Amino acid sequence: MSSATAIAPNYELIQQDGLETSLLEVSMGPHHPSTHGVFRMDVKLDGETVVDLQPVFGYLHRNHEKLAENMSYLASMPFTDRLDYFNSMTNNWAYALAAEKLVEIEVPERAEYLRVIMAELTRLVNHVSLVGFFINDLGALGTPLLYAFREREKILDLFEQASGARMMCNYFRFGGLRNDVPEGWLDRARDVVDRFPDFLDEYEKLLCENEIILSRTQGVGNLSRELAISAGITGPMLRASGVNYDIRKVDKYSIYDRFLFRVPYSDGNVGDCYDRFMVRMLEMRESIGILKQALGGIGDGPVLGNAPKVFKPKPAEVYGRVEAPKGELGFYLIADGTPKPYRYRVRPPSLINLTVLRDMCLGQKVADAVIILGSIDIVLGEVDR
Amino acid sequence: MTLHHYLILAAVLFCVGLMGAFTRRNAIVVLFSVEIMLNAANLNFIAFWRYSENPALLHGPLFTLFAIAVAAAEVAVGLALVIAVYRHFKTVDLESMDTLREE
Amino acid sequence: MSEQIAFWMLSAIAVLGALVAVRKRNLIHGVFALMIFFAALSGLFLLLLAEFIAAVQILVYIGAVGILLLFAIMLTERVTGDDGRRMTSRGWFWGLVVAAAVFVILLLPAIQELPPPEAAQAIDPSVKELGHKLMNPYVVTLEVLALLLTAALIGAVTAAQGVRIPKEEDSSE
Amino acid sequence: MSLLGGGIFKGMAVTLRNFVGSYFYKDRLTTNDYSWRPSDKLPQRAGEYPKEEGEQLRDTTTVTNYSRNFPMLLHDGSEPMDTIRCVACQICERECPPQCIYIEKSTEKKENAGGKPQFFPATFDIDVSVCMSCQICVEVCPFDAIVMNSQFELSTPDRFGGLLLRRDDLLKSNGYYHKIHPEEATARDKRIAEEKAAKEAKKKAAAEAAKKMAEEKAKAEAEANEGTPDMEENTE
Amino acid sequence: MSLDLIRDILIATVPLLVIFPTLFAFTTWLERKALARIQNRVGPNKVGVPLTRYGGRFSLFGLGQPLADGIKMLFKENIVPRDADRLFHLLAPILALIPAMLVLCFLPLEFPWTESLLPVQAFLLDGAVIFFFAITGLNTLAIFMAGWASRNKYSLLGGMRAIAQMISYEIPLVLSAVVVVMMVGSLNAAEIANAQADWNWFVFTPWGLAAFVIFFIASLAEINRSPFDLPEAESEIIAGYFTEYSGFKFALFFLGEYIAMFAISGLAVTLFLGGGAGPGVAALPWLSTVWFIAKIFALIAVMIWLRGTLPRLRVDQLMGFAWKFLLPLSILNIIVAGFAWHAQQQASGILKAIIWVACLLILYATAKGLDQLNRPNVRPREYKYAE
Repeated sequence: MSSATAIAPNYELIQQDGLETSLLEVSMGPHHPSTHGVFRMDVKLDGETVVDLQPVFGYLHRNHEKLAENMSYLASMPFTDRLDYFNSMTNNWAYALAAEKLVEIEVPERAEYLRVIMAELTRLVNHVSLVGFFINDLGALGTPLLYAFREREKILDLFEQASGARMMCNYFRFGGLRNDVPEGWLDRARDVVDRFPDFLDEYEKLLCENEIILSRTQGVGNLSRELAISAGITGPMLRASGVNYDIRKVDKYSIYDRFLFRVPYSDGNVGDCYDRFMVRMLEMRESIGILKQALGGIGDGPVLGNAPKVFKPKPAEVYGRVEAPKGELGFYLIADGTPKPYRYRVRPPSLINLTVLRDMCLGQKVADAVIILGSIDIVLGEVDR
Repeated sequence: MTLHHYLILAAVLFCVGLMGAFTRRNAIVVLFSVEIMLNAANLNFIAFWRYSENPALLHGPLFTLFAIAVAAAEVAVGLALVIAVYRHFKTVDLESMDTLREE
Repeated sequence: MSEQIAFWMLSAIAVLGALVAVRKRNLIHGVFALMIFFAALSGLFLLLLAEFIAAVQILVYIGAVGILLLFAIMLTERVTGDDGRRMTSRGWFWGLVVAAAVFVILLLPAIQELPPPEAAQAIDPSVKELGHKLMNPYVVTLEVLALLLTAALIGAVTAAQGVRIPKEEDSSE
Repeated sequence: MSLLGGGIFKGMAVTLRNFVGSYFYKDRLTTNDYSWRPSDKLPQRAGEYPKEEGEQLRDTTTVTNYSRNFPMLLHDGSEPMDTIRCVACQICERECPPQCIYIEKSTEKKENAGGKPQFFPATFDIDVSVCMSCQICVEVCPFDAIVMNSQFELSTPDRFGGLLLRRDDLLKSNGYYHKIHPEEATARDKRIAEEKAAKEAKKKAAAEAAKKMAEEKAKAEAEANEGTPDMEENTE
Repeated sequence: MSLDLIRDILIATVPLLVIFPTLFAFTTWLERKALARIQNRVGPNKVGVPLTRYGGRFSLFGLGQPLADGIKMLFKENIVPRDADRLFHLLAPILALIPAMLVLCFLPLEFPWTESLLPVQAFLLDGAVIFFFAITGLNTLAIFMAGWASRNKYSLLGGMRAIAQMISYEIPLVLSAVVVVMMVGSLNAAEIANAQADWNWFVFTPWGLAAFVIFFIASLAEINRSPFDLPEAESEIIAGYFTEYSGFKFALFFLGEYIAMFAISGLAVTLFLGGGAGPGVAALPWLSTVWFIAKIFALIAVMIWLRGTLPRLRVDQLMGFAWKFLLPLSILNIIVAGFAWHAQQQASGILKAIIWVACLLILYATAKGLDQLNRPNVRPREYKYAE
């Protein structure tokens, strides 16, 4: 990559300087406080500057895809929760979308509304805690993270009330949702959503003008528009690099065409950690807008269409994708006429966004490598699968 | 305590430094030794001042102060030289720096 | 009495520290021994009522020189020094002889009969007085010293940097 | 031209507000005291945590209603094995994602609560150390025989045997189910009753239409309850 | 040695060795509690006196927590890495504690029981302030020792960071203290404190305020507190130089860090906040000790507050901040103080006020300008929206 070649001659100069500054090879991880799971970065340091970085992962590999190929379509639904365990709802949705394409099931309207509500709540959960983790990586003592968790808890309570579990929701079914939300849930959700902007105001006041955060994040981990596109980056990270691309707008899947919302993206001059951080902050505001519209427009009706629990689809290939909070999450299924998929493939946004880590980190300080990793927003459950 | 005690102590320290400077090959250790010798001299200055007839003149501390400042400068330059030498010879072994010697 | 105990302890520490500093193969250990020597010397200065010098001794020698030496060692040597190379120089024996000779010469006056030492006067030195002295008779010396330090700084940077191909971003660390 | 360090002061104002607010607003101090004291009884189910005096736990009833822990087998009467709903069709065993269910079908039939002779599980084991509480087994069960329990205090010194729940550990009465998941249980019972009524109405209509058909139908039903029903037929 | 002297030394030093570790225990509790409240948590609230586990009634807001922690630390296994330099690994925490304890002697803290022993009070040394700075600098060595002896890359990185940071920040620290020394004309801590009686605290002068701010920031860096806690940056280098420390050695480091916190806050109080001056001191002399410690705790509270709010700087920004911002500012402050102090000696009333305002403006404008110079392009950005 371009930055790699840019750093190499520089590094040679350091050597020519005469002092035998040997490179310090540091293995950051798999048990490092800020690698967000069992992830390892083999970093070569010249002083504090990263001259080489090799991401090593696979410590959390659980054979997700092969497992799914050996069980019925429905049975792998709970396993999708475990991909990106922060966002089980959107994982469910992407898989449900793919399977619904396969067997052509209609989803009732109330279920569509609830799906949108759940997905946007998930986006709030993910972004708010990502920002918290990110600031934690910057060295804050957990204060923003704990504020984020305080709000996240309210949303997780909603999830628990609806699905029975806080994180492994396993809530979506082919053709709708597993069960309707309990009585009064929508009011509680409205309450949470109405109060969320107050929290966001506070959060922005705490973070967005802080001089230390500004100078730590700006100009760090630049990702150019071209590299972002050619590396297949998706989600907020792509938009932070200045590309206006949101699957909710592109595919207009489900009922996203009914809602008015805007997609924030940067002007693409730098695409640094600050952009990635701010794009997520702004996206939360838009999610609240969607949530308000959805919670206002939801009607009564069944939440589960007349769909079979267990089925034998006709041989076909489908790809279902959603705009997960981390990027494009897609499920690619090949059916061969048996109750089990012939091929089951996940397009994990975390993994694909992670591929540019090295390019972003080279030449930066070791502290920057940590926050760049944080700004990519990975979940190892999804990277390793 | 008398002046003699301090003078003898300073002499011992000076000779320890001298021994280090003469017997070690490592340039940095030689620098250590020079520092030890300088400090022994400083001790002498202070001791002489303390036991002088007119300590209020503060000659001893003033001279020591200047000596310490010069020593600090000396260490900085000395270490810079050591590093320059190291860059050139890839060693700080004084005996291998013999390119000026006639073969 | 307490002064004597302090003197003997401090001098023992100083001599031991100096010996370890010049004889230790592991240079990092050597530097720390050297710092112990400096600290003991600072204690001796305090014993001689030169407070300010004692403070400066700690500040300059331990705080600055010691750290500089540490950095220099980290930059140059394999610090453990367990490489089995000869530690001493070729002429170590003659060096030892010369050192011993110098020691004897230095002690000669003491071996001969010296006039009995005078007792120390009671003094009350103040830092203020020292400062006044620096400003009044010794101001030129002070200025020259300042110049010397600046020159040494520049010289040290130049010497340590060597010939350097300019880079875009020069990391100072 | 902003104030030097203004962003930091703003942030400090926010933290100060939170610091003070945590003493006055419940909204800012969301911590629940779940701590267990030696004098307390062991909690039997979610929501039974001891409370600090004057401190309200968050509303756990709805949470309990939908909470799912590990599966249990339902029976309708007082004598568990006489009224067990499970007919050992083994659909849940096949659908279970982590495959933690092990069923052995009985060799002879026995009358169930409805008075019909049915097979029953001779062995029904759930390894709760493997179970991931996904509730798939509940959803695929055509006989409403397996539902989610909410008891979670299953700690045991024996990590292999103690975590393998046998059939008799799993059997719980419908009344217990009503106690832990009142809404869900009521809905389920209502649905079962409706289905039963619809079936009977259908049966009656069929009986009125043709007596011969009825005989055949009974035969077919017996067949369906026999062996393992085919998957695509099992649409709920 | 006369027994009297031993007794005097014991009376003068032992209280320091008892009071400050006790305050340390209290401070750890305070910090955990305050941080918890800042983060909307409850903090330690179970361990009471005497170590009641499930207390409720006797838990006393968890005041027994430090004691419990201490006991835990004491009984934990002492792990030394196989390749570590065992001697240095052992010595480093001790060396970290000693200078921190030692500098406490230079604080003008007068305890009632030491009034008769003035000759052994170290703060009456003529160069007490410079001794303070000299001995604080020793901490660097301990940290380097720990980092080097652990034979761990993270430790080494932490040690190197610590050295670079502490040396750099010592300069603005000392230079900002110079302003006060200039005004008092003495390096004697007691004299400096006495010069500030009757609310003539130096922090109430423009140059004193600027010097205090610089001093406080630099002292945060000196004692590795957030936002300058790079040597122990958890998210980057695990725990920095004490990655390989456990049990009691770790506790010693911890103790040393907090004692250093007291010491440097105490110096700030001495230099800028009037030492023991405060209402009621004239009537009740022992109140000065109370005021002194109260002021220390006020500073520590601010440190905790900052720790709960701020993320940390990057290593190059940290160095840049010291050399390109604090250093020029503190030098300018010395110049401003020199001129303005002399000018306002003669002036009175309005002219004095004008001089003060002018000083403040000059200092603020310089700070602002330096900030602009150092980070020209750092500012919030605008974002586009796609419909």
